[in-house]
Amino acid sequence: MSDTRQPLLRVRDLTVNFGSHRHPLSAVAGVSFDIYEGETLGLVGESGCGKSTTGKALMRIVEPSSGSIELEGVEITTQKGKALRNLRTRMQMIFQDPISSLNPRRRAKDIVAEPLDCWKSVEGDERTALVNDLLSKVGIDPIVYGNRYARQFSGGQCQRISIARSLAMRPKLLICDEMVSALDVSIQAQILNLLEDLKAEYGLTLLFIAHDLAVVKNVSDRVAVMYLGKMCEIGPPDTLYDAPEHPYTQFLLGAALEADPDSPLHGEVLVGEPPSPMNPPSGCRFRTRCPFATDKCAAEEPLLVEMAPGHTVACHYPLSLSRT
Amino acid sequence: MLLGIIIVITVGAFYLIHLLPGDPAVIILGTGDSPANKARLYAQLGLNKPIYEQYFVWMKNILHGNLGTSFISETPVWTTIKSAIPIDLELMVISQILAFAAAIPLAMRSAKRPDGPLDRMLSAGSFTLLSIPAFIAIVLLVLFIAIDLGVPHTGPSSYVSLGSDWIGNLESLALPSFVLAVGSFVVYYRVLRSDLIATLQEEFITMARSKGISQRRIMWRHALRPSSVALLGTAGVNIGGLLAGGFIVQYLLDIPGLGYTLISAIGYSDYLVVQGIVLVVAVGVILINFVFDFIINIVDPRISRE
Amino acid sequence: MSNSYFVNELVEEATTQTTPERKKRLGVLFWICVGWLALNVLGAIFANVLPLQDPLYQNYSIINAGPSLHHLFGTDDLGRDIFSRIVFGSRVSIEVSLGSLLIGFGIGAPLGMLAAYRRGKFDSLLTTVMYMFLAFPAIIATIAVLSFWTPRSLLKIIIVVGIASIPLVYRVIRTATMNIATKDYVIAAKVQGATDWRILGRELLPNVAPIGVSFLLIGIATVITLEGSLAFLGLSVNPPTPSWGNMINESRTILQQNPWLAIFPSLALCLFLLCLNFIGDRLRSHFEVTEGKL
Amino acid sequence: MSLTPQLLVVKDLSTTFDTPAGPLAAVGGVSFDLNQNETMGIVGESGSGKTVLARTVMGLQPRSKVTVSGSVLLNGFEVVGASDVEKQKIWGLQVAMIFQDPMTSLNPVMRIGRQIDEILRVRLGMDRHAAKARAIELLELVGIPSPAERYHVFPGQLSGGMRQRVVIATALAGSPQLLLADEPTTGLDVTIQAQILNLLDEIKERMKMSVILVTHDLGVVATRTSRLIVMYAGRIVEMGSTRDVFVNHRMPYTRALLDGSPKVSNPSHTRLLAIPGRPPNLLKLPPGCSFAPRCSFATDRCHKERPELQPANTPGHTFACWNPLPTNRGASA
Repeated sequence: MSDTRQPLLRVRDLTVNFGSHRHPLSAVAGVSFDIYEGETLGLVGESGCGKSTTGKALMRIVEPSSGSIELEGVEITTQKGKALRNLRTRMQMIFQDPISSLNPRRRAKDIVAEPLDCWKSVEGDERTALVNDLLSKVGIDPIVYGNRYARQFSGGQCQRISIARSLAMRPKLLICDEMVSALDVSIQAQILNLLEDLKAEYGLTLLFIAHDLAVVKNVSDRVAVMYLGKMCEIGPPDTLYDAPEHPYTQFLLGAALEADPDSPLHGEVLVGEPPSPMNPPSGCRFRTRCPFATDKCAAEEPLLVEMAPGHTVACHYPLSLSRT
Repeated sequence: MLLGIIIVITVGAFYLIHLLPGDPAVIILGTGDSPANKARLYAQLGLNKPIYEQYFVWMKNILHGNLGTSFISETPVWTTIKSAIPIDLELMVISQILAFAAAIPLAMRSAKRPDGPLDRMLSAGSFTLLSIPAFIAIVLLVLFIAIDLGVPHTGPSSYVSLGSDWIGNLESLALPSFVLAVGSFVVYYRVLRSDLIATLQEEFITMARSKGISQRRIMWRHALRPSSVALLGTAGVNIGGLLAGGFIVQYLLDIPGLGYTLISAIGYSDYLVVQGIVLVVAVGVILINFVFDFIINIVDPRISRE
Repeated sequence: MSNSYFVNELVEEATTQTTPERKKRLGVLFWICVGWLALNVLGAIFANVLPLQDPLYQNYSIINAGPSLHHLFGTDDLGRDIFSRIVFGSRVSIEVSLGSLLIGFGIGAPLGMLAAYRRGKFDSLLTTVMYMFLAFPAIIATIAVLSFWTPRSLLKIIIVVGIASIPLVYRVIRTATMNIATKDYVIAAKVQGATDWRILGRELLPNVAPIGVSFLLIGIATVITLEGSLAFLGLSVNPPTPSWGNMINESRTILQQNPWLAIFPSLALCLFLLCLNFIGDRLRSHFEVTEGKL
Repeated sequence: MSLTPQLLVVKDLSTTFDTPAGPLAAVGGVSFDLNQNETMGIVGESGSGKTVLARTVMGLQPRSKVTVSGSVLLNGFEVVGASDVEKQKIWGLQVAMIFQDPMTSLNPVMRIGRQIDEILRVRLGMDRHAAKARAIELLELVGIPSPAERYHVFPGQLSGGMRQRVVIATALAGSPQLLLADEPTTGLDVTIQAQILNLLDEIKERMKMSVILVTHDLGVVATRTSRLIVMYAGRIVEMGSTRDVFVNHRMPYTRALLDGSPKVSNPSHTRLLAIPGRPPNLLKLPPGCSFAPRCSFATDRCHKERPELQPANTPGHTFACWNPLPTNRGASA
């Protein structure tokens, strides 16, 4: 499945450091990936692994320290002022906390119209019609609910309004940052189905960031796994979930709980906790918790290597080699 | 930061006089204006030198404990101030002890049942007290208690120094301390009450309850400390304001503290005394704030970690 | 008591669903207080037109008189009508408080919002400077400046008090803005391509304003008290211009002969403050601003 | 102490909050029992009343603005109607609770050792040294490295997983017979969640406790509980052995919960079974089955009459539905 298509988004060696010069915190440490038009790339990892920071760096909500981000061949990291604001409308982002993503003192239809008003792209009746259409598309009745304030909606409804707002400027790329993790199971299913429908209708490309492995698998065409600011493994969901190459991916899958009383009580549980990003381990960042780690892992940082077409892994000792 | 503040204060106090229109010598000398005094002033402050040099001369004097000599009373300014400071300290300590002693238990009672009858009563009371400035409180108290009811030794001009008779001293300070304490109490009560109510809704309080610990212990051991950050911050700021509020109280009741001295100095246009008091009070307020910041850091380990 | 947050959560779940917006009521007392303040302000504005006696007219035939039909609140030691002096005196309190807070908010609030939104060097520099001034007790500075900046006038008082209030306003507004600037909806607005000015005006201002208004009310009460204190030190407007503080100060020496001269202005001042405090408190709970934030 | 094998007997328990908007029925007519050394799960979405139920069982609901009726017999002690002072006798020593958010359930300004040994000193009258030694033992038991040093740290200096271990240690300090765990792993990462759940299992066996595991995540209870309660709008809608509830469930809502969540074993882009609408307003519950407005099988009767729990084929398995799903469907899809 090696792709000859031009990627919609091309990220190379993206690095984000926080904190002062004396106490740097390496949140994202040289991450590279591509997203092709029309696909959904799932990005999983535990809290603090840098997946959200990656998403925010793509939008330049946090400033990348180095690296390159190209959207449709245009370099984003060097843009400024109006050009940057304009580029942001090509990409959009949906946040984790549905309630806090909407200004409580504004009305639903004004929130959806905000991007239109910022750019004065459509006005008057056309604007009203577009806003009403967007609200109905996400399942919010514009006549009944359009004039309500954001604070009067429940979490699921807020997330629907956020989606409507993000679609107003017809973006190419939608970054979903943990967009369903604050929602209840039954609402989560509604939103995920809605997202799939809208993706088809609007021809969207998605970067779906989440910690829930099952949710990510459900929506993704490819899945990327991050640990402590580094990319561990990228591959198609079926192979990655069935035959992971990186030990971390395997542990992550082993810890995921299935809603099935017959699922085997998982085998080995990963011990310890991730080290501090203020002081990351040398070489492979996972080596401190990895049962297979050797001296080589401490000395040399593993690079992403293609194991199979479209399946790359950053590990000196990929699991398929040890299996055989 | 602290150094910066001290520079701002000293520069502020020093240039106060130059910011104002008119000849500084005339302003400083005020009613003590005579050619001889003028010559002495020029010599003392080096008024003919450039302004920044004047500042360094003045700073050097201050660091040697020399705030100048008043041209009106002909006594060193520091001597005048030194005799007034203990009175202010005493007033402050007594009134703060009273205010905290009343505010903490009452705020706890209120927070136990917000909107309960006791809370409503205390809230209404605190509102009323909040709306009575110290100077009105004094006037009204003097009018109703001291005069009408004939309570002794609370009338004007009855200050007894601590050294001569400590009971008499406490009695003479009873009314001013009370007025200042009430002013502080209202503020402390309200801040602590609202923070306690918020703290009591925290999960860790439920956790403490689930351990089977008594209500009383939960209040004092679990709820008070995390609720007291805003209280201590307010107290730090309030004590600065208290010095000022204390001015009026002292002035009205003829208690020879800093406030009284300041106001009389303003009356005589004794600029050097005013400048000295401004400096001393400003430094005092900063030290108090500093101490309170320090206490807050100890009380709440979350703050120092940020 | 404890875990009642949890009940709130349930109620929120339940009420956000089908019930349309329930208006939070401010209560009758709130509107009585607003009415009283409005009456005071109107009185101050139209004092010249109202059928009041000249507040400066000295009628030596009735000095230190108690309340009567002719002199509702009695007369002072110079035979001036206390009622009319109170009405005219409110002008000083209102002018000083509004004027100085106009300066304080006009300079402090935009700076505070900008610093909190922009962050970076601009913020750290400005904040350091403001905090230095904040450490300098404002009341002492005010007293010191006013005592030597002669002749005193209303305008000078307004300028000095106004400048002294800038760092306070700055701090409150900056903290409030910072809490809001980190919310997702501000980031979301940025993502939509909104300009900084649009974000400041549309997203931040409406959410900072309630805290600003609450603080403004507290500020007015504080400045009115301050003016009264200055009057006691003879640092407010010069007599014979009436001000509440001046009147109470004048009453001090003749407290026994004429308690009315102390009681009525005190009452006027305290009632005014009470109404301000009450309105402030109601608005704070209405906007869910906690006292610690101010 | 008690001769009955049941540690906990709950009968017709209702909790109603008195809110400004009217009475809110958070828990309505719930009955169940729990055996010694058993782990039971309570699942439901937010607002289903599962957390209120857990707190009411312990008697931890707020004192004012709430009406509790029915009966909770905990080891022979009637919790409903007891005063706080009476309940304080069983709290911590017979029943303890673990809360959802380890970030907020520890006092941020108290050293963690103090929070653990408080119960030992105040309730069990241990002296300071003995209590400290026991607290360090407990910290070690819950898997905190270098416990003697950690005894002195503040909660803010620990990670979420470590804090939850401290919370567990605090709950264990009084050696309770019943542990109520309210969403104990919700805020934690998957690998840490697995560690904490394993720890709870281990401790339960070691200390011979019964555990009630309250969660919204069916994955958490699937392999770790023997019995399961499914709640919806404050009521039990299905109850039985975990296997029965997962495999032979009769209530459509249970199926919706199971099929609405994505599974790792499903292929990508599996269409989820999403039930429309949202949970009902607890302030004005519909007269019939609370789930009826969202249920595709609902009939007139469902909208008018509330179904009571009725037995299914397997003993101990009950469900509340007028139009139950057919039995013997084999493993659920």
